[in-house]
Amino acid sequence: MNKAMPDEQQFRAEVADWMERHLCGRFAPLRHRGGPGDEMAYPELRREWEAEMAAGGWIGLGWPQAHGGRDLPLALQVAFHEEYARAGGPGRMGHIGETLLAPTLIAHGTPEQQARFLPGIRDGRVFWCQGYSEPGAGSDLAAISTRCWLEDGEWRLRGQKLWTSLAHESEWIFVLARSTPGSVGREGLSFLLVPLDQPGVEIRPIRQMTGEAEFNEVFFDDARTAADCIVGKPGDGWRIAMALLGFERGLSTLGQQMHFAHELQLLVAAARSCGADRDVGVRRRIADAWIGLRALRANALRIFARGENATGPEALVYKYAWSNWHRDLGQLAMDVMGIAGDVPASEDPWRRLQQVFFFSRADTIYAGTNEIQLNIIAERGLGMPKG
Amino acid sequence: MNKAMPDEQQFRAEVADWMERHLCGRFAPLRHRGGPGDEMAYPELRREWEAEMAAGGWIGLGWPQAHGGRDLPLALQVAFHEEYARAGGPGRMGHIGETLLAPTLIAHGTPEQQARFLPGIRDGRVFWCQGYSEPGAGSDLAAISTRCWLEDGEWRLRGQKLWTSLAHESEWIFVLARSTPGSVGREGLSFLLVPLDQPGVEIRPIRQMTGEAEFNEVFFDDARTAADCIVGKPGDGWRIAMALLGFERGLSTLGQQMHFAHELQLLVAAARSCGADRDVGVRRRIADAWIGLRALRANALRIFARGENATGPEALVYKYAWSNWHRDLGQLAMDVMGIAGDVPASEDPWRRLQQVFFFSRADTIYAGTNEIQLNIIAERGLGMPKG
Amino acid sequence: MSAFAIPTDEQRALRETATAFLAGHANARSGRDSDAALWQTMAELGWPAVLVPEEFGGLGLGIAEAVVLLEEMGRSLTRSPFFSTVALAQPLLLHAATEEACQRWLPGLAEGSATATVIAAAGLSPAFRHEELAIRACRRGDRWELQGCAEQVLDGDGADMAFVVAALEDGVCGLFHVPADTPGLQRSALESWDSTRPQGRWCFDAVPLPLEARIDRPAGFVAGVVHALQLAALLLAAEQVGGAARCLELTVAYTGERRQFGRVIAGFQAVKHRCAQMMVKLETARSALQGALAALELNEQAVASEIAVARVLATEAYRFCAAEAIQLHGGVGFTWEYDPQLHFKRAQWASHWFGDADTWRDAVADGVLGGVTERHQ
Amino acid sequence: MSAFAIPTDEQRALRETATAFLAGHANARSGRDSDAALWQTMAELGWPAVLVPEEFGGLGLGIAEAVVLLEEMGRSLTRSPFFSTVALAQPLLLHAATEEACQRWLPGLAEGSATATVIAAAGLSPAFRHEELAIRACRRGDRWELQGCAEQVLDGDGADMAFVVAALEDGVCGLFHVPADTPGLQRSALESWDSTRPQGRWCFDAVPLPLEARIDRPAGFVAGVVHALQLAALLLAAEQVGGAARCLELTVAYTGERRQFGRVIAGFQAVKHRCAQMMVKLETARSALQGALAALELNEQAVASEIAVARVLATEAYRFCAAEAIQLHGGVGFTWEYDPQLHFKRAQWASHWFGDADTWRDAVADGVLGGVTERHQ
Repeated sequence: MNKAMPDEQQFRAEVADWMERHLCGRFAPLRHRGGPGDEMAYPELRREWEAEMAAGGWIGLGWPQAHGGRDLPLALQVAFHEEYARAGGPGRMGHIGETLLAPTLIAHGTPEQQARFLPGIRDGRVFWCQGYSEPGAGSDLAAISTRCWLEDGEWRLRGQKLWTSLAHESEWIFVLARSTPGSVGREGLSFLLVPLDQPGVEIRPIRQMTGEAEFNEVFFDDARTAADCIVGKPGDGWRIAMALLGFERGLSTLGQQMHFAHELQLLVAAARSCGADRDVGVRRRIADAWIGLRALRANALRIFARGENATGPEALVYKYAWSNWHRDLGQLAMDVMGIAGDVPASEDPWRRLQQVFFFSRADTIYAGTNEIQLNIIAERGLGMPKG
Repeated sequence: MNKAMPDEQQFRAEVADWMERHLCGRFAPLRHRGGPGDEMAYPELRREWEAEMAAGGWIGLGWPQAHGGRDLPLALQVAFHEEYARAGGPGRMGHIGETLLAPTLIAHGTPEQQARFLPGIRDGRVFWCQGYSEPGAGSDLAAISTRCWLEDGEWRLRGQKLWTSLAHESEWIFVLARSTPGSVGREGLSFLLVPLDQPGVEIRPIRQMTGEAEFNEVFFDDARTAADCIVGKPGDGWRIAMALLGFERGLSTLGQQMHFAHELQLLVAAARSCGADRDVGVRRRIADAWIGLRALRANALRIFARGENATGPEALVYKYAWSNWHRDLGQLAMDVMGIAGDVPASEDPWRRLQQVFFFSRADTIYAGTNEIQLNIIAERGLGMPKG
Repeated sequence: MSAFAIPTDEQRALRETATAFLAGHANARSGRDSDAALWQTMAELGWPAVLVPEEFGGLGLGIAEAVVLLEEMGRSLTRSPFFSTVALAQPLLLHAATEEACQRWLPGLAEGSATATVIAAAGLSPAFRHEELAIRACRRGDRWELQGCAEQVLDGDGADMAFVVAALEDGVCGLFHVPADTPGLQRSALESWDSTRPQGRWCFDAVPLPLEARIDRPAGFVAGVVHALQLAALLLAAEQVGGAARCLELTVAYTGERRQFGRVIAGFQAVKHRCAQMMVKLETARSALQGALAALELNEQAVASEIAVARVLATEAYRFCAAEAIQLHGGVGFTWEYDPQLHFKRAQWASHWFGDADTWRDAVADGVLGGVTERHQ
Repeated sequence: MSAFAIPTDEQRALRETATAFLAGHANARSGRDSDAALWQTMAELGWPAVLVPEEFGGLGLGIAEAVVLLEEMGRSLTRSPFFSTVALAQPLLLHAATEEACQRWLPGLAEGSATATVIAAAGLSPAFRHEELAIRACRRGDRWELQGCAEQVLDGDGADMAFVVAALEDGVCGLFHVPADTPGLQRSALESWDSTRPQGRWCFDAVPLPLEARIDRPAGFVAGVVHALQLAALLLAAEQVGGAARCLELTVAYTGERRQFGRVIAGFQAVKHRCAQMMVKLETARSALQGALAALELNEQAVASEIAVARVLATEAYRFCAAEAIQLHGGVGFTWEYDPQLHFKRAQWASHWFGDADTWRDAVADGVLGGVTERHQ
């Protein structure tokens, strides 16, 4: 933060201008595509878009300059996400590598790991996915049973990971696995970096309710990775994984809200086109959706105003609030469409709104179900008894 | 059931006719008064009304003829309650004695107890109240700590009962108290009959949110009752108490629904008089209230169709359904009244609707809170794990 | 106190047969070939004949029997022309067609040798208005000519015939029998989110029909159509109740096995309370359904409003139970392999066909409060 | 990204003072005598002066400071003319009265030597229509004559003066200063369910006022009235948020002590989840309140819609939290001795003064969708 910062308005204009000049031509079909629930859209073109982004200098905005980043303050990173979304920027194929793994490596990786892995991420060439959940370890992450062990100077893995999005588009996966045999809970776990293209790894798509397969199961059957592909020491896995989850929060929040605002605009358009905008009940529900979105925005601004190192009650409630808002939006959209919504649509607004209806059912489940969120709010936010 | 039963329609006409000829003149002010939330209304006149009812032969309809009852089948008892409510029959001062204690004495009392206590109840002269809940034993009834012991040939009691409605209007109370020192839970309890007019008993009204005091605390400070004023044996208390709660269910259900229907009519009248009946949102909420009430009725008819000795899922959900319906009705009524509802009203529809708004808050608390009801439904209805 | 019917022994037996039979023929995920075979077996069991009077070749049982069957089909996610043929086309014939047409078409529909659907206003709401009818019919000399496009016809790609409520030039409407193979009719299948509800488009561009294709009953035709669509709505409520019941069963079973934090999740109070609330909504809807049936059998005046009660509560129960089934199944609830998503799609479909909840509420409000609720301003 | 203000040190100090002071002066249950003393002390603390510019004898602090005070008054169930004087009458003067009137009346209201209320349409909704104004004014030679009855005037039995938005004969409206001791004015107290919101009736039967009693600003008067009522609504939202926060605190504390089935009931997941949902609604409303404040300070165009957001969510949060506080307190929550019932009554009162939630929703819908929502058909 010791160099002159570009003025935020100027920076925003710069992002908007770049987006307008690059998200066009062959990239035009990507506008507003590829977000959650739409990740099957144009995978090849989106890989190329990542390289385009990298060439524009838009990857690693918050990384230290020593690691090839731009060391921008939080406000400008947020501004980038917001302008990116406002311009209809597509879902980011590289976001797990850029926003989760990279900060983890910068904080906890060895200089060799940083030198080896960060450039591929920053250049939009190498994609990562995340191996945390398991069939028996969803909400209860500490119940992980995937095992790993050192053998002949290599790590070997055996087990199964679940809900791994983008696995079929990624080169690497980071995996939380049990390195101390017989350990339970948070002890004895390690955080490994594993290449996906090897005989010991099998990726099977999980078909979701829309018929598409955005998530995968990843099976490790004596899969291998190099001895130095561990972040931290054996047994540090839980601590590393929790630090990583910490990086997840907040930054892309306002960008997500721009997507929500876009969806709400689509809903208004749909209501107008079918005349539902004249139904008093629909009008009030749309008003409630608009009100809820403004409140989400105010909530996010409260989080940012508090600064990077403080966590207030508004941060604690945010996931529950946005996921339920989004789920309600999906139901409202479907109610507005009426019987026309029964038939899969290929064009917006109908296409996207149908996707929101179905996919938003996952919003209240992944990254902490509603039930887990309420537990956390009660225990951490209100100091109520555990268990 | 071995004698010829009067035809139901004829019986209903008979009730309606009697009500029309008796609930008039000096009793006219009692119409639609004295129900839950309104029990402070006209206590003296309602005592006289009980005697009037008794003279008409309307108390003890379901009791065996040997005990002075009429041994009517369930369908006719239900018909009576429905017609009574339809005619605006006042809240029954004697209902705890007639519908709770009397069946208990008939099933579990000694011939002496039956001879001593039943006539006063049947004649509408002697009124009873119920001493179950305690400050530390509300939802968890088995945590009762009021103690009783035999001393000098009498039972003595020490402790405190709570939420005792009509205590200030009653002559007797039946009490669940711990007769085995050191016992816990359901063991070691006894079921005693205790006169209220004695130095060892103090009744203190509990002021409720409306400012009125419909419930009481009853303090026993070495209170006394005769050695033979115990139902069942010492230690049988829990079993007797549970049997009594069993008598509570169902019978007055359709009568209660007639009261609800009356309240809904008042609500419609209020909506019309202030023009809220032209608001689409209010219309739909009133429609939902009407729909909910019809469903409650259908639910009750399902219960009765199943017969006296069977309990189906519809009986299990009924308390939760009606209490939440009624609470919603109160809120709707208040929303319909708008700012006019802020000022205590002395005339219907406003008076009664305000009472419903406030008092219905107790509906989801007494006789098993919402939370207890949902536990019961999950555990008994769905076989889910306890605790 | 109107008497609530205890199920007869026959009805109990019918339910047991249906449960066992349909459980062995769940076809929501499989292809269409099996559907024809399923329909064939249903026909052998006599199911398409339950509602048809004996004089028209049916069994002449009551609507209670149809409710039993549809509840079970809702529970087992059955895909079948049963609903369109038995719950929709047959009542329309019985209440709105000529005696002659009943004689001609009901026996085949009752024995299952043919299937049928109905075309009227989109979504088949009983509260439809004349100008919403999808098809218009004109008299051209010695024939009728049909014009217009019905976009989403229930079972429209499979039904052997449709009974079309068409607008006539003089502002009234009529009923037409249209075989699926009528020359000039353009018929195409549509994809559906709810694959158990196949839909198809029926397009008429001056399609000629013989004079005898018009079969509306001379007196009380529109009232008959409305009543038939109300009955279909009631029977749809039965399906919804069956589906909601199944969602609850699945959820209780799954949460009773799934372990998190060292115990089955059915032991968590939040999970228990949610299941209990599902049960409250389910049993309330079931009571309402029986209430509507009782009203129908007593021929009570306010049948329409009792159907409204059943429909509003069944819609709410099914939507709630299907959504909660997904939520309480967690991640797998969202996948293709587990059934909650199939119920979720069906609950969504059912929520706005045959009149959505607000349409029914508005009808109730008009009855209770007077006036006419203008949904659109 | 509009900057969200972190509380200044002064605001923090103000909140601490207010919390400590008001906690020692809870007066929701006590008689009216103490209210005057409380107001006197508030005046000594300078509170009535927060919103008034220095030129009119005030402190010239921002609306954020008023929000702090009202949140704390909401939390502690304070009964005081503060709301009607500071949140209602002062903004009305500042936005709708002449400079001269501000000079004349604001200093006294700022120093607390007088209290005031406002009379306009019943309930003081910012969406009022001209014909809903309770009082009419006619010019009679060298005086004004006021006619009409305002049924429920906030603090109407105690305020020293009212500022009356009255309908004039020519269809426009004007603002009148009416001292409580005006000859001919008939004033009476009304009982209120929410005893912290005393109300009174002001009846005018051809009551004469001098010409200078009319004090409306010549330009933009109606817009000024609407804006002032919107500000009052925002400040009411602050009270609601404070009240909701208190309900949650009380409930967490009570359930942390109350034991059932051998454990504190705060340990039951159903209780925890309900409290967590209270917190979600509370924090969402609090965010919305801060959003509206930020919009106001940036002078953003859409202030009215941001106030709508705050009001709708604060209304929902307070109603929900007060109702749940009663439910989770169990039997005692229903009694006079515990505070949940006081909050419940206040939440009900606040839900429909200054525009109920549907009124605000309709305004938002009109902005988002265009058209005008006709609430009444």
